[in-house]
Amino acid sequence: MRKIFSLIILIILALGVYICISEIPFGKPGTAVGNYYIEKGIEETGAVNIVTSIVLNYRGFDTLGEVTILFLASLGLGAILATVQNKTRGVITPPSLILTTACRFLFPFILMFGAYIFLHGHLTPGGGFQGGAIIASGFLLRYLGCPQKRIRQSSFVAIESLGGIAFIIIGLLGFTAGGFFLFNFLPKGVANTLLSAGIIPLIYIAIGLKVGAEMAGIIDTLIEES
Amino acid sequence: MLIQSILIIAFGGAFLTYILGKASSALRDFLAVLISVSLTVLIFLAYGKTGEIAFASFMNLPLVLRINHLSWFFAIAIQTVTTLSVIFSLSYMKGKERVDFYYLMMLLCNSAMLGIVLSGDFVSFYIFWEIMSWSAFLLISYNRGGALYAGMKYIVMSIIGSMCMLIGIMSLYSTYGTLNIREIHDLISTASGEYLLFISILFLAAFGVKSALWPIHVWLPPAHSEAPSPFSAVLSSILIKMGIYGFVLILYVISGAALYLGLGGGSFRYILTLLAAITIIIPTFNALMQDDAKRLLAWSSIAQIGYIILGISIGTSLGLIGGLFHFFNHVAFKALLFLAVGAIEYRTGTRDLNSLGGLIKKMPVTFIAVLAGTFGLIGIPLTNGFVSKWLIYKTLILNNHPFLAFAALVGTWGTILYSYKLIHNIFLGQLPENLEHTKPAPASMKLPFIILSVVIVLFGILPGIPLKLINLITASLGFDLLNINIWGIASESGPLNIINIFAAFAVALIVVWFFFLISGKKVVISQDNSYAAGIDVPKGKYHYTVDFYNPMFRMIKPYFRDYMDEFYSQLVKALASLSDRVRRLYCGDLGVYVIYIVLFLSILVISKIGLNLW
Amino acid sequence: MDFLNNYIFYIGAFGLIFIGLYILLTRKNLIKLIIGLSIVDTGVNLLIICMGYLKNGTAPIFSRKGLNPETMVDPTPQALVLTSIVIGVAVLAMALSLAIRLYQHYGTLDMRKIKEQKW
Amino acid sequence: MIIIITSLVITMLAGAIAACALRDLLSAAIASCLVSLAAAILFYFLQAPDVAMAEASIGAALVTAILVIAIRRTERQE
Repeated sequence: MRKIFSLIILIILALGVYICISEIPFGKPGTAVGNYYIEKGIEETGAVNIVTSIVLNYRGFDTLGEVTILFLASLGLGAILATVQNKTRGVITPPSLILTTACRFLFPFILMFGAYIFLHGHLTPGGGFQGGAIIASGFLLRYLGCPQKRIRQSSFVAIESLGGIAFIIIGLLGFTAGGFFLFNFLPKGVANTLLSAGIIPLIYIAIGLKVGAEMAGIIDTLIEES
Repeated sequence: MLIQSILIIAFGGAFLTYILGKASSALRDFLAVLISVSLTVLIFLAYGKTGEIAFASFMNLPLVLRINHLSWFFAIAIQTVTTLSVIFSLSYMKGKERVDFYYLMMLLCNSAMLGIVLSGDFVSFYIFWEIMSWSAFLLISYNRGGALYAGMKYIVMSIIGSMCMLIGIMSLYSTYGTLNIREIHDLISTASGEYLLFISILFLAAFGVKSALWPIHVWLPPAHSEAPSPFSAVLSSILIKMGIYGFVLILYVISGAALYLGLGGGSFRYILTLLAAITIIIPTFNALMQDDAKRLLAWSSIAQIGYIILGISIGTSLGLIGGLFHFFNHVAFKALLFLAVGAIEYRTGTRDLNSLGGLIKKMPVTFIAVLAGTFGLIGIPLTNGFVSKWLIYKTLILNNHPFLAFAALVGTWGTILYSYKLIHNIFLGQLPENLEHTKPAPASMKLPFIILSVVIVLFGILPGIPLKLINLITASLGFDLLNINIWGIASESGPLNIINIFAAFAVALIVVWFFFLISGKKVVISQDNSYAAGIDVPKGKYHYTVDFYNPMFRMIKPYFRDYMDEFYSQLVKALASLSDRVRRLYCGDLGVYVIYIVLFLSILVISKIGLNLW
Repeated sequence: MDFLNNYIFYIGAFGLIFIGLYILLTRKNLIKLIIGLSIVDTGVNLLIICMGYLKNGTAPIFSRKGLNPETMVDPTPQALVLTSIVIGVAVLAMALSLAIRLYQHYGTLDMRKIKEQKW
Repeated sequence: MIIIITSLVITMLAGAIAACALRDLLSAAIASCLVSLAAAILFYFLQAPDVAMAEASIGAALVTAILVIAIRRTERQE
C-alpha cells in the first residue's frame, strides 16, 4: 500500500520535473558570475584553478562556515558516542603479516599524495578537502591494516585546532593588510608556478591538515570501541 | 523636568525598595511609604502645568512625556490610591513571604501607570502599558494556586489586547510617520472614515480588555478576587481605569468629538453605548449572586465601568464630565471597599459572605468606611456617586436615550441589592461564635478608610471642586466651558445644585422622621419569637446570612450565568483538541515526513501543470 | 541518440534523487534511510553540476596556454558542490552516530519499534 | 562517448536500486559506494575534476568506510 502510494506521488513528481527540465537546455553557456570568475580569476587571485579561487577567495566565508560545520560534526560525534558503553565483540582475526607490511609501506605514500593534492590546489584539480580526505583514507587503511597500533586522538585534535586557527589568522591578517577578511595580501606571483596565488596555498595547507585530522578523528571515534 | 523627576523617582524608588528589602524590612516599609507620599506631593505640585518634553529617542522615534489637565487628573488618582494601598499593606503584608517582591511590583505597576498617563507618544505609551500588564500579572498570581490560573487568564487576554494595540500603533506610524499624540491629532482629520474605524476598533479591543468591557471581561472576577487585597484595590480602582484613559485618549484626544460621533455613520458610538449598557446590567446581577466578598466587588467593578463608558461614549460635554467624575468617584469608593474587605479578611481570615456577620460592634471604623463606600456605590445623595450618576442619567435623558437610561437605572437597583447584601452579611445580623474575639482593624488600615470616606462625602457635598478640573479637561478636548460653582453646575444645559438636593433630601428626611414619630409605638419582637415560636434557638446553629436573596436567585440564576466565560472555556477546549490533532502530523516516522515534503512538491507540480500559476 | 545526448545526465541525477526518495519513503531501517539520504545527496550534486555544463567545454583550469575562456564550463556550481560534498559527509557521520546511539539504547534500528519518539 | 556515459548512468542507477532492494546492509553500503564511484566518473565527464576528486575520495571512500564501521557496530540485517 505504502509503496504504491510512494510510487504514485514520485511519478507525479517526476512528471513535473520533466516539464520543468524540458525548458532548461543542457549545455548552454554559463552564468554571468561564472564568466566573471573565469575572465578575472587569474588576474585577481593568481590561482590557475578557477574553482580554487572561488572556494578560497571569492567565497572564502562559505569555506570558513563549511570548515566550522565539519568541526561541529566531529565534535558532536564525539559527544554523542562518548557515553556509549564499550561492548566486547567477537574476536577479530589479526591481519596477516603481508597486509600489515603493505599498509606500513603504503601509508607514507598516501600521506605524501594527499599533501601533494592540497599543495597544488591552485594549479591542478584538487585542494584541501580532497587532500585531507586522502590523508584520512590513509589513516583508515592503517586502522584496518594494523589495528593494534593506535594514534593518540589528542594529536588529531592539536593538528585540527592548529589548522583552524591558521585559517582564521590568515584571514584576520587580511584585515590589517587590506581592510577585509581573507584579503589576498601576499604577492600573486607568476601564474602556473607553485609559489603563486598569494595566500591560497597557505590556506589550503591549513584546510588540508584540518580536514585530514578531522576525518581521521571521526573514523577513530567510530572505530574506537567496537 | 518635574515629569521626568516623577518617573525617575517612581521607577528608581521601586527598585531601591526591593534592594533595601534584602537588608531590612522596616527600612523597606518606610521607604515604600516615603516614595509614595513624596510622589503624591510632587504630583500635587504639578497641578495646572502643561508641557511636553522629549526625553529620549527609540529607533529615531522621539519618546515624549507630556502633562496636561487630563494626565494630572488621572495621575493624582493613581498616586493617591497607590499611596493608601501601600500604607494599608504595611500591616496586611506583615509576616508574608516575598514581601520585597510584592512592594517592587506594586511600585513598578504604579510607576508604569504614571508613565502611561504622562506619556505623549505611543511608543512610550506601549512600553509603559506592557510594564503595567506584566507587573500586574505577577501580583495577581502572587498567592500561587488558583491565583496562577487567574493570572494566566488575565495575561493571555491582556496580550491579545496589547497586540491589537501594537497593530494599531504600527498602522498609525506607517500612515502618518509620527507617533506623537498631538501630531497625530493634527493629522487625523484628513483620514478616511474607514481607516479611522479600523484604528478605533483595534484600540477598542485593547482598552476594552483592560477595562473589562462586557464580552471581554472574563479575566476580571478571578483576578480581582485572587490578588492580594491592597493590590485588588489598585487593580479595581486604577488599573482597569487605564482602559478608560485609553478610551478618552483615542476617542477625544486623538479623534476629537466630531470625528468620533461620525465614526461609521454613528454606529460605532451606538455599539459602544450598547456594550456599556450590557456591561452595566449583566455584571450587576452576577455580582448579586456571588458569595465571595471580593468577587462580588469585582463584578461590581465591571458594572461601574459600564457606567463610566456609558457616560464617556455618549459624546456630549455633560456625559464626558459625568463619566470622568464617576471614574474619580469609583476610584474612591471601590478602593475603599476592597481595602475594607481586605481588613476583614486580615482580621477574620475569611471573605466568604455566608460565614461572616455581626461585625459592626467589633470593627466599627471599618463599618463606617464600608457604609460610606456602599453609599457612594449606590449613589445616595450627599455622596459623590450621586453626583456622577445624576450627571450620567441627565445626559442620557437629555440626549433621548430612554433605554440606556433604563439600563442604568436597573443597574442601580441591582447595585442597591448587592450593596445591601455586602453590608448586611458582613456587619449586620448575628455574630458567628468563632468571630467573638475579632479585633478592630489596625491603625495603618484605618487611615486609608478615613481619608477615602472623607473624600467620598466631601466631593458629594462640594462637587464643584473636582468638577472644575474636569470642566477644564473637557474644555481642552474641544467642548464648551460650563459654568461651575462649588455647589454644582449652573449652566442651562444641565443645572445641578447640591444645595437644592440637600434641601429636598432634608425635607424628605424630616417628613419621614415625622411620620415615624407619629405612627405610634414600636413593638420590639425578639428573634426567637418570629422564627422559633418562642423556643430558644441554640446559638451558632442559626445564621441567617446564608442564602441571602434566595427566592430571587431561583428566578434569575438560569439567565445570569457567565455565558462569556463558558464560551471562552469551550473555545479553549476546542482549540486544544484542534492543536492536538495538528500535533499528530508529527508522528515520529521519518517516511511520513518525507511524504509530506514530496506531497508538497507534487502539489506544486500539479498546480504548475494544471493551473499554470507561474 | 540526440535524446540521450541531451538528457542522459538529467536522467541519472533525477533517477538517483527518486530512488533515494523512495528509500526514504518506504524503508524503516535507520541505516538504510541514511544510505538513501546519501544517494539523494549525490543525485542533487550531479544535477547542480549538470546545470553548469557547457557543450564541448573544458574544465575551468588554465593549466596550459591557449585555453579559451569562452569554452570553459561554469565554475560556480563546482565550487558549491565541493562545499556540499564535504558537508554531506559531516551530516552523514553525525546521523550515523545518532543511529548507533539509538541502537545501543533500544537494541534495534527499526523505526517502527522505537516507540518513544512518537506521540 | 555517449555509450560510455549511458552505461555509467545505468550502472549508477543499478547501484542505487541495489542499495534500495538489498536486505543486507553491508551490501547496500557497497552498492551506494558504487553509486558514488560512478557519479565521480560522471563528474569527470562533466568537466568538473575538482568535484570528481572530492566525490571519489570522500563520497566513495570515506562515506563507505563510515557506513561499514557503523554497520559493524549495530546489526547487519535490515
